[in-house]
Amino acid sequence: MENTTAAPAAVNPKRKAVFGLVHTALFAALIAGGTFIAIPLPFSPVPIVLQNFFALLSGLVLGPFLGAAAVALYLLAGALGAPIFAGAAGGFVQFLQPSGGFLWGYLLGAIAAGLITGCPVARRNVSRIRIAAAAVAGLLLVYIPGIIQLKFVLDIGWAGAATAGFLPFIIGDAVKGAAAVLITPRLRRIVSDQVHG
Amino acid sequence: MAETVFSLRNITKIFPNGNRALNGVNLDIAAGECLIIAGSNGSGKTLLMRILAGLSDPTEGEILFKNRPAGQHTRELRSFLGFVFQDADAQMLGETVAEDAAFGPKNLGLSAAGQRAEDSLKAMGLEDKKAYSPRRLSGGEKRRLAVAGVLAMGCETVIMDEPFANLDWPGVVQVLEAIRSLKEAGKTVIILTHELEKVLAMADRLVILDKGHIRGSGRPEEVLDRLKPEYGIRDPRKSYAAAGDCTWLDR
Amino acid sequence: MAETVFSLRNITKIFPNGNRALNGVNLDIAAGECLIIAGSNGSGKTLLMRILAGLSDPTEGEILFKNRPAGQHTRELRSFLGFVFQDADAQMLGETVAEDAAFGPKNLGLSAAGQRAEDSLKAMGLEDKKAYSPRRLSGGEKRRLAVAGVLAMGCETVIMDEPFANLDWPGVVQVLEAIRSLKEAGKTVIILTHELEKVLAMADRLVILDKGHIRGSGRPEEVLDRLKPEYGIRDPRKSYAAAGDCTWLDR
Amino acid sequence: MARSVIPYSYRPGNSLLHRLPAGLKFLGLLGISLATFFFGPWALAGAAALILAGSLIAGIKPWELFCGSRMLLISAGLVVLIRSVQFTPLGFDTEGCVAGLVFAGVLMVSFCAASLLFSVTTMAELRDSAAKAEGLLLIAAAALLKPLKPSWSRAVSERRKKPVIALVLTLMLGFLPRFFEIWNTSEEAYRARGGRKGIKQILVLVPLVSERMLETAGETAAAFEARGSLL
Ligand SMILES: Nc1ncnc2c1ncn2[C@@H]1O[C@H](COP(=O)(O)OP(=O)(O)OP(=O)(O)O)[C@@H](O)[C@H]1O
Ligand SMILES: Nc1ncnc2c1ncn2[C@@H]1O[C@H](COP(=O)(O)OP(=O)(O)OP(=O)(O)O)[C@@H](O)[C@H]1O
Ligand SMILES: O=C(O)CCCC[C@@H]1SC[C@@H]2NC(=O)N[C@@H]21
Ligand SMILES: [Mg+2]
Ligand SMILES: [Mg+2]
Repeated sequence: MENTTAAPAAVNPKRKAVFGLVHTALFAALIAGGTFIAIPLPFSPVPIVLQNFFALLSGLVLGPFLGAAAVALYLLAGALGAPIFAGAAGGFVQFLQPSGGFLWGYLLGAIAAGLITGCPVARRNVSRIRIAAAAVAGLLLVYIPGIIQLKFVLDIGWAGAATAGFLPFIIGDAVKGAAAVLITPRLRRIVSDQVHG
Repeated sequence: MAETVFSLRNITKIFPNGNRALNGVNLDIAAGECLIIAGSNGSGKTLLMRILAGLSDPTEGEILFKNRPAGQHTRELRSFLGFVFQDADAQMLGETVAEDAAFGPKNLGLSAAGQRAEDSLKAMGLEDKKAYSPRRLSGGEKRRLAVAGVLAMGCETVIMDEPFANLDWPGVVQVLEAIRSLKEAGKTVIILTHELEKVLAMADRLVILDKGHIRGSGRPEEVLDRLKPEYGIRDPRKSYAAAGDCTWLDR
Repeated sequence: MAETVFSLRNITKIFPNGNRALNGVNLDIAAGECLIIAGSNGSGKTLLMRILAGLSDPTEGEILFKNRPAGQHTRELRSFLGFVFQDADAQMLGETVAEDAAFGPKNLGLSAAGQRAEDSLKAMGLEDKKAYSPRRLSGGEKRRLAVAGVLAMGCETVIMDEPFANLDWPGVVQVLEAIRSLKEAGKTVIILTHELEKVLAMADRLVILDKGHIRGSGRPEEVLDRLKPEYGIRDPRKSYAAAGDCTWLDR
Repeated sequence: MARSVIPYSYRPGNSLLHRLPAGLKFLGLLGISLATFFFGPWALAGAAALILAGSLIAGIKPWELFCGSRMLLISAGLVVLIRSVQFTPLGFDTEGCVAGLVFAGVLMVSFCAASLLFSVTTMAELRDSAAKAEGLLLIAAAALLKPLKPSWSRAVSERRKKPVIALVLTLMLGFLPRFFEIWNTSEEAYRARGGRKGIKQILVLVPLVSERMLETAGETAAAFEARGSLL
């Protein structure tokens, strides 16, 4: 492991802006790439996806602003028709689907995770515990809009919404969270190095 | 004496892990000169040029472009300086070879960007591959495209990082021709390479980097006369055998 | 005559865009031989070796490994054949240099994987960079790591695609030493390169590829005697000047 | 196995479809995804026919549009299977099966439509179209703001010079095929050094590919800068 002394303080503002654009685009692309793995469940309109993993990673690695920007960009591209929502679906009508609330949830999750870990340029090293806390918060917040929309679109009770929209994903999300915690420090270091030049 | 276009003052780069990759490097580059920078793997050649081009920031020191801090005129700097990256893959931006070669001139707002791209692709022997995706090219073809994409920009100064790697002999000759015509047009050329025997005849000056220090700078013959083994450079005037190994020439 | 380990029969590769990159190539590789494959950029060298290694499928033709179709025993093939990629970046798998070098031997379940990795890193002069991330290395250091990672696997056959690109002279000597000790251990070595002058003395056989056809195969001197300009190869016995351009040696 | 076609990658050509304005093609994609969603099987059949015709015009073998969709095919198959099986009591659910098939159809059609779009449109073209659209939106916004907040209006109309959204959007779409390429080359490297298929492969490749993508992004930023873009 590379031991770290203080990173140089000055950051070239132009470089920061350029990398802001590129990193946002990159993480949006990673979230989109996750579309290739979507496992449907027999009893729920919500599939198991890889996208909440990458959305979480956006927040953990890029911090609240760019993390949110990456998710927003992903949502925009999907709304415009690129087939990048779960199971290669596309178009803004996906926001009206039963599972559409989770799309807003990605945004919320990324912001929450990013607020806890902070911007990688200012804070190059963040403790594992903090990252783990951020991951848990980021994963859970996805469900708030997700379950609310599920309940009202399907017109079912809260218990039903939780059964269809929360319980089946606990184990999978735990694995994704663990993986995210493992690779976040490495990726944050790269982002910070790149922006510092 | 020709005008100094770039001036590197006391450039030091210390990475977060404590690695001092450059140690107080001073280097002036004169308009119209052909400069070769050599030195062992990891000596800091690429890093120094990235700093010169504003792609990386030094920990200490400053870069003057036409006697003013380089940060002050980025747009002018961009159209003035072309950089052939060591990793050709990293440089490809277009979806087709033709588009990639036209990328630079288009961005700089040059007229006839397509024609410029076409000419430089021809100069690098890629005219048959114009419709290919750059990612489908062979290693040497990628290098050719990297060179062509920068030649098309018509910059006053061109940096080439390992331009001969992966090239076949006709490719080497094409790069040498390109360097020759840049020189004839009075442009500044900086070449980073390990293959001195191929290009040293073109050079006005040879600079040796070693562990982030400049160990020699001057007329090629003079610098070569003071070569030390730790610089990792084979004197191209000596046979391969004399340089310490059994290769074709001593068998 | 030594046993034939690999046999390529009538290999043809046609890409979806109609490009016939290989045209009925036949090639037998004998155990213990040191073979150099040369040819111009885009002639199909890398592609042919990718097909040999099972990383790409030929449109037509078959690959025999120890006289049986190669597909039948991929597992054995993997531990038998090491491949140094032309693009060193594409080959890095570990988080640190040490981990990367140990990746191959660990996967093959070799004993003392760490020790093997260490030895081969040392042979390639990377012992100081063990704790680095491979992505932080310079171009030549990446190449060294790519070679070290394959040497550590201790394969019976090693393919090296442009092993000298970006290497400084000590690095070239280290690769040559590695090739020499592979040969002494009776292993098969296949080298794809444009830099014949560096390595031809090691070769038992030289094969020339041109536009996907084999144009010559045999003892190096004989093949070189029948060289045509379109093969894109400079005869290393001739000076640079004689090969058609002004470089150091004719100035 | 190394694939010769990479999902979402551009296929050079000069067909009618290649030459059509990028914005128009993107609208077509939007139309297809909406139509298949709202109008069910008939729209689906129409869209499929359209895509088939398009691929033939573009000189792309129709089945190549499916490249990279293995995961998707599996998940579509699963949907059909799950919808067709009645659990209590166990039996075959014809209605569910049809609904499942339609759903799978929507998935495949929208995938192929996008696949076709990316095969015949370069990111540079898409960027120019998106920049135009962004410019128009900004002009409209500026006009709306003018009576209310003239200073904001001017600021909004200034932004037209740097169409940031168009730029990041196309950057993102451009990174998509890189993702698959890097996954492929990493998988090759993994296998060439004795790696086996299975969970370990995923564990090695996911962080590796994320890291390589990030490095690629850094290199792309440097290349953009060095070649006069993003000024
Ligand atoms: N982020 C980093 N942290 C620590 N060291 C680094 C980092 N990035 C690069 N280096 C080191 O800086 C040194 C200089 O690298 P550079 O690429 O300039 O070498 P080079 O002279 O171009 O070598 P080559 O001939 O191999 O291309 C290398 O030893 C490299 O390992
Ligand atoms: N998917 C593809 N479609 C069409 N042509 C391709 C594709 N992939 C590779 N090629 C072509 O196949 C040819 C053979 O490439 P290969 O990499 O084997 O060349 P090489 O002999 O190794 O060249 P170099 O010396 O430059 O490394 C090249 O001309 C390349 O453009
Ligand atoms: O693209 C969509 O339509 C949204 C799918 C949402 C799936 C949710 S995200 C949180 C939870 N974990 C999963 O693996 N799937 C669900
Ligand atoms: Mg270098
Ligand atoms: Mg090759």
